[in-house]
Amino acid sequence: MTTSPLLSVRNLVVDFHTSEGVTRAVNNVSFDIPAGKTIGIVGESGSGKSVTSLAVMGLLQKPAARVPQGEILLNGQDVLKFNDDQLRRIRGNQISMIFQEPMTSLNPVFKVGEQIAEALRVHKKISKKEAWEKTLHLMNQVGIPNPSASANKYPHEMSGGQKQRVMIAMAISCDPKLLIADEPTTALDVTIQKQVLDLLFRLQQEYHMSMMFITHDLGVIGDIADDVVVMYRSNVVEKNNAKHIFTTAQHPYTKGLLACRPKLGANPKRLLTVSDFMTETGEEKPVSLAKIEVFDKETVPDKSDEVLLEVNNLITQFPIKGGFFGRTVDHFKAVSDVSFKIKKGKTLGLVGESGCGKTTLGRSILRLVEPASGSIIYGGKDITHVYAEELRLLRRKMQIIFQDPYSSLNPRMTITEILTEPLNIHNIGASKTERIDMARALVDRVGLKVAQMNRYPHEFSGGQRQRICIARALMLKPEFVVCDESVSALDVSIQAQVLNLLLDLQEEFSLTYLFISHDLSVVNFIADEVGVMYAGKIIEMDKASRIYQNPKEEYTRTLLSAIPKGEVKSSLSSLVHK
Amino acid sequence: MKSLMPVLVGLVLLTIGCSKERNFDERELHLISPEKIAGFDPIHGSDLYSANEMGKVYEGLYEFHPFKRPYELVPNLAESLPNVSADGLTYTFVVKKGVLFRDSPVFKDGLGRELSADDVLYTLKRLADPKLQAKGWWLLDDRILGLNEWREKNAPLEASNYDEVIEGLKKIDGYTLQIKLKKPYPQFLYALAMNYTFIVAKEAVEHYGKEFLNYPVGTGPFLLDKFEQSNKIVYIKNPKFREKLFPSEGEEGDEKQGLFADAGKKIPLVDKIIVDIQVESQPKWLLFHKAKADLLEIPKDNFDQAVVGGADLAPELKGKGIRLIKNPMLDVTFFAFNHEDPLFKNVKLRQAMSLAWDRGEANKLFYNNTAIEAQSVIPPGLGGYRKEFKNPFVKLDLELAKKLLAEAGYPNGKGLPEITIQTRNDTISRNTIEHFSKCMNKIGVKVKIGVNTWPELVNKVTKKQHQMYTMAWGADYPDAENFLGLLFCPNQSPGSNGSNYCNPAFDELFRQSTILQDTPERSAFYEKMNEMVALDVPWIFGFNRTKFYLSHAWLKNFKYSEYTHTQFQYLNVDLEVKKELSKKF
Amino acid sequence: MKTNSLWKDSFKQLARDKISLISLLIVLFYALVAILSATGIIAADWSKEVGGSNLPPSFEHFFGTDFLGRSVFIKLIRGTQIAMSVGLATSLIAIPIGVVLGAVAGYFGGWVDDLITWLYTTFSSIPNIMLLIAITMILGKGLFAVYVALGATSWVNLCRLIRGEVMKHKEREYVQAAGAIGGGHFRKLFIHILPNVTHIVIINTSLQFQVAIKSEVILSYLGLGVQGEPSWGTMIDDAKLELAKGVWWQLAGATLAMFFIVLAFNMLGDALRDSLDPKLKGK
Amino acid sequence: MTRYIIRRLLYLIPVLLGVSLIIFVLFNVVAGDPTAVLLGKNATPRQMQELREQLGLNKPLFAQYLDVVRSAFTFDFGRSWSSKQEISQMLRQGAYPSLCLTIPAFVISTVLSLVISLGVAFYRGKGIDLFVRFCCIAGMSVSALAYILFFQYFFAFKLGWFEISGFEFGFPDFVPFIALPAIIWIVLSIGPDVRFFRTVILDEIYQDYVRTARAKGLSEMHILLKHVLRNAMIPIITYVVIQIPFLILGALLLENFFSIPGLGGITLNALNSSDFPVIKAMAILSSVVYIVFSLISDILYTFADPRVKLK
Repeated sequence: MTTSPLLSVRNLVVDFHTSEGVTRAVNNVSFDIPAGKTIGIVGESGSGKSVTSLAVMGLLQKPAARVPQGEILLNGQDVLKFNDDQLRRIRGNQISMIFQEPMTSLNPVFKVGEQIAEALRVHKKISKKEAWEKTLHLMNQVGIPNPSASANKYPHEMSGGQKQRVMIAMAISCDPKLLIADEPTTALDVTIQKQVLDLLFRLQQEYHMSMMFITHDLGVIGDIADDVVVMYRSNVVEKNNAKHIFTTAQHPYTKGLLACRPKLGANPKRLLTVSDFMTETGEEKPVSLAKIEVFDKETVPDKSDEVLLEVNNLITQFPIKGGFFGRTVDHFKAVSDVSFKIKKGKTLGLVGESGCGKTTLGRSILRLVEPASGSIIYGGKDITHVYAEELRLLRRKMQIIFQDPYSSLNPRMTITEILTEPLNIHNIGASKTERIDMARALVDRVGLKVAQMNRYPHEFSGGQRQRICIARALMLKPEFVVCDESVSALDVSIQAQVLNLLLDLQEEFSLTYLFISHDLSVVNFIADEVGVMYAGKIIEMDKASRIYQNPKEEYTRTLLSAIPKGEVKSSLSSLVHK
Repeated sequence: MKSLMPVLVGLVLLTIGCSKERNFDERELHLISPEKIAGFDPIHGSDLYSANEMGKVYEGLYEFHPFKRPYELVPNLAESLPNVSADGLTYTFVVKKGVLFRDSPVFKDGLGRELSADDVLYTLKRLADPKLQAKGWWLLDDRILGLNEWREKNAPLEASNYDEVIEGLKKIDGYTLQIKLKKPYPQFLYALAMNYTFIVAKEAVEHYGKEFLNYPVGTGPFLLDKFEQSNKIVYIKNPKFREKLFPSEGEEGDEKQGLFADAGKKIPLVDKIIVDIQVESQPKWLLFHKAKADLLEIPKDNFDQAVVGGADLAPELKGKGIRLIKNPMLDVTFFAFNHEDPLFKNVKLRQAMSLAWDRGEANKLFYNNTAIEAQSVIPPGLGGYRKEFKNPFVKLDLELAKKLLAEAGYPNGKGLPEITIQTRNDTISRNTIEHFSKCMNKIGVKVKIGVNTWPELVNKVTKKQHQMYTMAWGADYPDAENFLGLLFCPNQSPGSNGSNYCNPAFDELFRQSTILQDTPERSAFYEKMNEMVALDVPWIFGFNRTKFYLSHAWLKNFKYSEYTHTQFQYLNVDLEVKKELSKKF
Repeated sequence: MKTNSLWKDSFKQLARDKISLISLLIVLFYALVAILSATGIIAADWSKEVGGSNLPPSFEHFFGTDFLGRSVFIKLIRGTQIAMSVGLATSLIAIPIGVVLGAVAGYFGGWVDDLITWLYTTFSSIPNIMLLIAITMILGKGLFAVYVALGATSWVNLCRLIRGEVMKHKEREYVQAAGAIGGGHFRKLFIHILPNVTHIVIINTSLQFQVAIKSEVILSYLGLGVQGEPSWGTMIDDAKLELAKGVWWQLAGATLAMFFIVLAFNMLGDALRDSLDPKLKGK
Repeated sequence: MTRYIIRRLLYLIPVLLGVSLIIFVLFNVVAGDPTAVLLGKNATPRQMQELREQLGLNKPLFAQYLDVVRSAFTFDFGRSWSSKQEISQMLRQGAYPSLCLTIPAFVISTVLSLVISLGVAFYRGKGIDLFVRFCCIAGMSVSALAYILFFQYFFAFKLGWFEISGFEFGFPDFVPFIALPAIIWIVLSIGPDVRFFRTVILDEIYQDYVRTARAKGLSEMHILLKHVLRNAMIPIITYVVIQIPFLILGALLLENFFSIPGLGGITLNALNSSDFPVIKAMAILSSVVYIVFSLISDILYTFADPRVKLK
């Protein structure tokens, strides 16, 4: 290369000093971002990718974060040596940034237009009026409909996708040379994710910016990145041209990342995970070919034709309060006339974007929310109106695994307490030791260390916590489990492990799943049958492969097209080729 | 935010620069009232301080001579002392001619009309009006012929009928009236010098209704100018005040004190009186020190600053021309037993407790050694008090106390329950009981304190819900009857005999004495009763206290009186001296 | 490997902070003094005359003597017992009421919530000081009345906080999970939610404790407080009169004694909030 | 909005009923017979009986409760027992001096605290922050009584900077009288205020939008004064507005010590003289004001926080 890169990170080290000691968040990281190029930084949470980007912006929290070594050269000048004033002048002007959470990243008490104009006024020294006009222009550019009206809205009056567009407009307002996007789509619905990605890509081209795109999901950047930097445990393990990464990944971790994402088409019986490619110590290990053999669920014969669960015309509604004394004036139908059946041992997948009623449906079936009308027939028995003891007994048969592994475990209870609680409630097991033994067996089964059972949830990682949740749900030996977005909050690499675990358990305990997710590719991988939910109704339901190959509804097609195509460029065989 | 800074600075400057200039042209009298004043309705003012304020705007038929001691009644609105029939039952009064009520819109043309005998009759009936529940009703209760019946009769009515003529209250002519009593009542004239019987105008009462208490319309030497209930009261001189002259005689030694310098002058002598209502003692003391008050009743807490060795004025104050005025009060403090409590039927226990109390120490701690140990109920200065009389149980004798306690059946306090003494919730009351408790501990008597607001204490006493309580009694009028009555059986709670003491022999003597006029014979009766009851220790007698005032040099003609309410018209301010001395403050 | 509950974590963090450690030691010291005094091991003879009336501080009597010749120092110790007992009793009254009402209101919502909200709105709309004075006055003065009055006024704030927090927690998935495994209302509320809002009780109590101590002083000053026993408030009340005589040591002693414990509780309260409140984690 | 306001005002009814109930229980049921107090030391039993009748204390309890409720809704509190004055008149007169003292003191202390806490937040974690925080807490740990006794003695008496006590109606006559008590008020309230404001501001400083603002290249001061303050104002408004009802009640101890004839003094006096009608009136008045101001604070909330809509 003849021209010097726009940004050059050299041997960067970032340490965090806390009362507990020093943790190294970024270890000796180096990479370049050439002008006009997009570089993707990929890694799981805690790998140091976000810290790197904050270091570039000079936004590290001092004095906790310290940089003992390295330089960050922006056009040859070391950003790390800048004083506050110099930093301020480059921020928003030469480098700008988009964050993961559009919900909290905008100031809730100012109109979005003002917030965009503010950046302009700070750096461009233009009049209020000019700034406003530019703002409207920018909003138009990022695809916000009716900019002049939208500019006067407050953040809470906009949807998540629009907010992220506002963030983008703000970021590009001063024609920055470098745009840092830190997981800009993770918090958004799949359909919106796609649009935002397209927008970023388009703007990057139009404005000839460089872009640093941070994500945990290699698939996301497949389309837009020129180069990819893979980070693992504070280190850069691989950097290369995007094409090379997808076709001829070198590092086992990268391979694992590529392999772990379920494909829309055929998948192996179990997803490959990072641990298939790499030992605990980071050594590469060979992958058996059997593991990548494509497996077609539909070839497996049904074990029985028995229908375990039948839902008929279910309606669940929430009151809308209004009027003078806050009476209920109307109802919002979260679940509106839904019917389906699940056969024993099978998995029904439910997809739909947030707010479509899929979660309420799941909870209604478990009677955690009271349905308004319709019937739920479980094992041939109408359970729509059972109460007290009967309902309690029902809980032994039907369980749920929630989305957020952080909030679904009581932080003040040890794992042992959490797992033995269901046994206590239902008086299972003769003694305390017997109950602990039962818990121990299950802990072992879900892949956790028995020795850790006296710990508290906050001492575990997200994936581990989700395993605990699964273990809790299985303590009562249920027949039917609702998995409510159970893998959505996890990094892709962890997601694969948990999905595999769920499948293993299904086989072992003959479980029936209702699997709720917004991610069609995940549902496709795990479910036998898929229902697409939209505005409280199931609009389409069929075998998974048929939905994928031959969607009938427009909405289903949108969902399908929103799935990142990154993985298309690679194939499993290429990964194990060596 | 920035615009607030100037405001802030301005406020501070204003504060510092805003201390007012003193007025040296007008004769202004600056006084302090240590209590809030409820208002100016004479029939409701039951405390000294309300009386003080009412006495500035209202007048009674009689007043106590400002300088003569022992206290002597002299005519005020009355022409002279009344004509009393031989049986002591019929009194004939003549009111002065030409006395005018102050100008007020309640009168025709707004001009104050002349005082008449009707006003006196109206005033007395008003005191008896069942609708008003006057605090002074006890003065006339069961005294005047027909008045109680009138009260009964009017109680169920919507409004009391003042037009009805009562047998005991009769008008003779425009200025003459006759009052008939049911039985002899030697203290009757005192009643006519008290604030309850200050003469009010019917027109004003009717015009102002319930607001009457804020609009006094009287004949007094001053006019109420401004009344802020919990802040200050301002009076100005009554320009139409009748011809009343400064007296020229008094007690021996008054002359020397220069009290008669204004003799013969028309009173009032000052143009304006400003009374600051000041409850806390620290500000009171500070106000006097900044010469913003001319006269100060020394707050107990500041006593040591003002008085050296319990007798003499601190040199620092002397240098500023400040004078110390001290005088024994007509009062007695006591720890009363509830005689209905079987425990205190035991006279030896009472005596033992009385002997165990270290009065000397209490006097030092609480009265700066200025109080006199009370031997019995009657304080010095009243007929019935005998200086030579010493109560054998008013002294500190722990040995005897222990002996008596053992004889009472409680050797070393064994078997005696803890005794609770009810008192007020101020600091001194609390400290007093703490000290008392310490003393009682020495003979093994356990004493606990019960703290009350004044109303609660009164309530407990009237309802007999106490074992012991402590209080002080001040003379309503200078007659020992007012003190002896405190132990008279029929006066039991809710009457004034809060200790519920009953002694038939004493009661018999009391009954006989009450119909006697102020004669040596009556004094002998009083003496006998006083000394007889002392040995029975119905209370643990406390002290006859001394009152201390500080006065600035420019305040003239102040002489201590138990009955200060008519005192203020005689005061004067020497502006020259004030101007001169003010530099020192 | 050692395991750490959130509590342990928080207390470890607390123990590392020197200021809060000192505060904690001060509180413990006062508590020790109070216990020793209450059991009669020290300061039992506070009413004994140890010297003349109103002696200034000396080596013999650290804070001098009062008007009855009693040692001010020993009275201060006795006063510590009163102050700490007031704080403790107030908490013992306020915590159960506040926690139970707040939790029930927040958890069940509906008319139960309306009723409890009404109750505490009513209480909070009457100024505390008035309620305090009125209750002590009517119950008859004394330590018991002070306990009741302070308890009756300080549950309100706790109740409001607990209610809000319980409302938040009841929507959390771990509570839903407890329902899904068959747990009833009682289990959800008392076994799952309450332990997760306990930090509010602790923080609030540590701050309320010093408010109680301060209130006791004001009440005693108004003549409504403790009787027949030396408390800091009555000592300040005494001092009001003695100050003019130059007797400053009762005021100084009581103010100092109060200063340190209130300071310690304030510091501790702040530190507890920093370490226990999950919202402030990661600052 | 109007609906919301009306509904909230209607909430006054149950709260007033509750306040009446508390007052009724405290004063009509638990407290003793007031007649002995009203008639003075020489009262006759007959007179007490008559008075009890006149005051309606012989009525059944429920009827007495209704009397309390009636006065709560009509604001007709009758006359004070001790001063015999019309209570509504007393309240009107007492409100002026109380407000003269509390409003300036309140405004100054709030503004001052806000400025200090912004400064402290700017230098968070640094020496000055620790120092100011310590001063606040230390200041809060001294008894209010100690401040009053000392300030009055030192500044008013020794140095003579201020009037010792008393009050004059009318501006600027009252200024020298309220200056010192106002300063004591400020000293007393600055500690807790700064502590609260600082916490609120720091809570905001760690929010994501502040990071966004920094990423935009705004200066730290600009972020603090515009973005952070505006958000912090939301809890601050509630905190500040909800104190206002208590301003109207005046400052009990201060008014008492400085002889300011305000409502605080009236209340204390009433409590000391068992003047139940006045205490009842004050309790009712305060709860009405409290509800009204909590409503006002909710309405202000909507201006400060666009996310809140009142229904």
